[in-house]
Amino acid sequence: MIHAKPGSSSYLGAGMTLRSWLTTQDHKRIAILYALSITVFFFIGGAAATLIRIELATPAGDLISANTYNKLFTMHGVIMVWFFLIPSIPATLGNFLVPLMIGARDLAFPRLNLASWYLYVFGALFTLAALFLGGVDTGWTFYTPFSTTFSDTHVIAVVTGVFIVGFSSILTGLNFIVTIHKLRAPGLIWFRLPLFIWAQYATSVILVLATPVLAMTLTLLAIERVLHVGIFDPALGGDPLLFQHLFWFYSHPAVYIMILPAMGVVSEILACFARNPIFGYRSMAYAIIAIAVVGFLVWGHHMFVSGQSMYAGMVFSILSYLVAVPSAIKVFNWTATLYKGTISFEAPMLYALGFIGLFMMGGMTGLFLAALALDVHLTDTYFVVAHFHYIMVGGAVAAYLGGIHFWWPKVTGRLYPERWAQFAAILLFFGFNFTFFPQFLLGIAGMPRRYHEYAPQFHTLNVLSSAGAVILATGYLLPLFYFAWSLFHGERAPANPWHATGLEWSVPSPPLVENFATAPVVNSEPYGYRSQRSRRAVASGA
Amino acid sequence: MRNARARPYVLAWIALLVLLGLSAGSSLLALGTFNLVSNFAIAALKAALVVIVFMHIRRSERTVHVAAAAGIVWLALLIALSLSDFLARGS
Amino acid sequence: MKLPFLPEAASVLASKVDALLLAVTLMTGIVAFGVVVLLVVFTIKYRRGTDASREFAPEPVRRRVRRRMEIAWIAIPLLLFIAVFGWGATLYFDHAAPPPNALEIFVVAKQWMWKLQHVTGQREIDELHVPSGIPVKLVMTAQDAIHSFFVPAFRVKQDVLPGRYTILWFTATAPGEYDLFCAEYCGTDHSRMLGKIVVLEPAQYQRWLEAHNAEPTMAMRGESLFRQFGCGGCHGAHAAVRSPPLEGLFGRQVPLRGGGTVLADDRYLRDSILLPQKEIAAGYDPVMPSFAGQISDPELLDLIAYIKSLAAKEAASP
Amino acid sequence: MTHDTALAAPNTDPFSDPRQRRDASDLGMWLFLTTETLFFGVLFAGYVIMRARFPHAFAAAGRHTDFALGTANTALLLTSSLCMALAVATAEVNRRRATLIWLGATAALGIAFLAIKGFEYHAEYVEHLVPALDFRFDARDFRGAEIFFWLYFVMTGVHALHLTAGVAVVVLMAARLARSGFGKQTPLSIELAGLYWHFVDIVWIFVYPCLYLIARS
Repeated sequence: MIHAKPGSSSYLGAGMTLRSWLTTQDHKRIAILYALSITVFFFIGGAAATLIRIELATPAGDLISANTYNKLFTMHGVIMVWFFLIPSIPATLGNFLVPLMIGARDLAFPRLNLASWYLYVFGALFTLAALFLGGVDTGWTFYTPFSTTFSDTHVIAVVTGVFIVGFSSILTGLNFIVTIHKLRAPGLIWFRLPLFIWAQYATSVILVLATPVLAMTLTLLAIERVLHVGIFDPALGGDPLLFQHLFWFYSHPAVYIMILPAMGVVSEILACFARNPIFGYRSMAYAIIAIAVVGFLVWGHHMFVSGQSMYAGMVFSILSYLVAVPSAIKVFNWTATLYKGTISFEAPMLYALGFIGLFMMGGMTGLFLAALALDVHLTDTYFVVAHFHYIMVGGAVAAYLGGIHFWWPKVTGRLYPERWAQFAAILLFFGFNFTFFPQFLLGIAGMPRRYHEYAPQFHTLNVLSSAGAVILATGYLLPLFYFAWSLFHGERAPANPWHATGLEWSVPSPPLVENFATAPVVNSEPYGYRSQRSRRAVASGA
Repeated sequence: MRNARARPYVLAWIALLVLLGLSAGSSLLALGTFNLVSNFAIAALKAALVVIVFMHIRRSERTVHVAAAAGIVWLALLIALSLSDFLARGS
Repeated sequence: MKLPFLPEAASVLASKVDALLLAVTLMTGIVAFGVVVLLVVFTIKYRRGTDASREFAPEPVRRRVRRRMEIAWIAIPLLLFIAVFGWGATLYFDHAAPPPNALEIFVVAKQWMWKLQHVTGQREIDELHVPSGIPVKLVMTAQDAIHSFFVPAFRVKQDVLPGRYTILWFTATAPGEYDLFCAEYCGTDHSRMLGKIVVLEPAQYQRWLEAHNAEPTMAMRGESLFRQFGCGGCHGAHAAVRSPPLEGLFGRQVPLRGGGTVLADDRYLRDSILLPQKEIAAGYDPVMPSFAGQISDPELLDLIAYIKSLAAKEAASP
Repeated sequence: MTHDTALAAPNTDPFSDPRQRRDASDLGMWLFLTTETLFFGVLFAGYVIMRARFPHAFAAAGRHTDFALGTANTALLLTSSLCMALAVATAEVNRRRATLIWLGATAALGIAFLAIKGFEYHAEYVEHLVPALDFRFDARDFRGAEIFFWLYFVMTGVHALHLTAGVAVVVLMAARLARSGFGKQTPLSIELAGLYWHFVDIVWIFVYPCLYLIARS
């Protein structure tokens, strides 16, 4: 496998037995365990998406039955949301980098960190069991009374799986908050922290405050489904909108759990490959915290036409516009960071630039949906599907891949093949737009979501979208190959291949088991790309 | 075993039992909506006593105070907005 | 001028929504275009290897410029957003309450079909004939899961919930046939729960009503249900039990036992039949049994139509 | 200690001094209690909204809960909090016998609470007040009462589960303390167990008025 130099105590060199991996408390190894697990789930969810797109290539439901289609989009939703997107950056890059970036030896509670991974696997087992036993057809939103009364599929199994994996997120969030508070290196005051750490901190706050609400709501759903008594089923006196309030109280902050870490990664990559400090670092940090806090006040914009009262709709609409302001600030600040920079276009930078464009598109279409009168026409159509895919796939997944490329040399001690990576990034960018831009037009034309068959007037746009999906699917396979190749034949990576700032680049690649041989001290501002020291490093190492 | 250090705990305990008696007793009187307010005010007072005396939150860092407050504020937020929607619906 | 791909604007509301949609598209489009242009310009002009000057202004100058720029791109988006919110909210608010003289049609959504009842008795499945130029108010309920009545051409959508009435109204402008979709996932054949809204000229609509006039009106059908379920035993003219009179009830404010009053609308009549003890009329004992589970939703709508038809009559007995 | 062992076993303990570890554990436990606050919070949110939906039925159903046992149970749990606080205080000064006594008292009171709860559940079962098990209530408030008792059993059930976990932790700690005396981390772990125990008591402090007191008159 990886030829770690004998005698060196890199975290990969310290034993390669299965037991050493499955009982490790090293945050770096746990990050890799998570990376492998979520990659498996990414391709399961991706397979479901590909099948959906192939089915939708024709208006008639001729490839698969309606039930299978409903189970496919539910499984695509459940797996992508809870088993890929939410853990993606926090559990992999976050786990690996938070201690390294703040100069700590490990997270505050290493055993808890390993327990979080086992909770993830245990929850995954339930979801996979439900998948193989016949799937679930309620949509990832589990709306009642359909999920409690009318669906005859494995709702309990999936709900249990999501309940368990929820605790994996809660414990990871708790671990990060305590680590960032208590284990920062001397001199590393809050406003010298990299924005990636700010993003992980804000994400952890959301994880800790939102996920418990989901856990209990799904428990009540399961109890109601089994006992046929409860507070959600209108036939029994319950209120289905109460379920929607409790579900979206978690699920809207959950979309910020998915996008905030991506914002952190983009800030790191952009500063490095533009050789410029982040423009307005403090307002970027405040924007991250503002998104996390205000993100809890806007969930009602998912319920404008669901029978929610008009006045609540008004309140949620204005608050949704307020939460858009920090996102706008970030996009403008990222753009300004490029001003007078020295920009190079390695793969991570391509993903970061792609992120800015696609996240902006996603964010701006959110402004359409937040306007009450427009939401009446656009909600529950493909406009919404395109909106959140632009943010989740165009934004979060692109940043995740960008981050994987950016820190790959640090994690594995190997360099990935640059040309292949740049090609994959560009292919994914076009494949993505080709797939999801037509869906905005389908949404405006009025094609509802979750349709196995659709009216003939939507045919051409769906064919375009399906064609794009094929490109996107192949695009995602490429990194698998060249990353695997680089593990064995990749050039050996120096400690700081990109001449980036940040404590994680001051340790060897791959890092030592205990991260830092001598405890680091930080006394400089973050993103010191214009300081003499980093200019000399670039000049000499170029 | 009784010594000076146990005194605050015992005093708090007595206060808690008194408050319990107060809330139980007051709920038997027909006070209408005041009943609702007094019950929750007393419950909040009892909770505060437990947090301050038994859990000695003052010894903890400021971050802990923020964490504890965040739980309560977020819960109040959830209940307030969901309830206001329910009431405004006029169903 | 409206966005491409939008279905034709076939209701009074549609053209207003399209105008807002166009405005927001332009606003966001211009800003997005601006940012993309900046991205392209910066990445080309300052790419590695070019000799463009990279000198920053001195820090105090730079900080002042940065502060002004940041205040600008916080304030401007905020103002634009509040403007868009205002426009969207007022449009939504003005359209919220249906005009009092709207033509009422009752919709019952059932797993995977739409049942529609006209007050004059006509019943339709997955097809709704409406006159153009006259506001039409749909009173909707579901018998099982949550559905959503969505007519893209009218730019209207409203979830249809079991156990409750939700309202949707529109004024069709152009005669023609328009798609009706179910927009809230409701099970296996969610994508087959389709329908057609057939908009006719008012004269044609009258001819259609007469051509399909074989069935009794909803009120007549409600009256037979009124007898069938023995409502007359308590609420009839010479009833043995003292119970609230139904004549002149609909549309009135009903004083409730324990204080407060409630408007006797569709919701109140439905809840009084299914959950009689929820709101008891002042001065009466809570003796009425619940009919939940015995009366189906379409029958309930007929019964309520009958009670509404009594609204005009004087209250015969106290 | 020879030179190579220092190299061989790299120090991966994240904390450099015990004070830092104590503060971190304290913050970690309080954060966990915040997640529990929101976990129970959903039940309180459901209670508030269902009470607004069925005010009359909730008042009628509320009169069927056992007022005396509820009040007694609250007193029991408050006293157990006192015992726990004393156990934490004595553990800080490493007084083993006293800590064992107070931990034992805490666990005993916890078990007594659960016993009374079990007894109440049985009485309600006999009185046909358990939803989904031939629930009987006068037709007038049937729906609302069934939802009240559903909330009653879910809230007290989830609370009882948490209390059982608390009792188990206290018993384990007492056993370990009895067997091997005070370790370096024992006072800290007893303090954390105390925080958890007091939280479970606080949840009951709010569950009690909801289910036993409101509109009792």
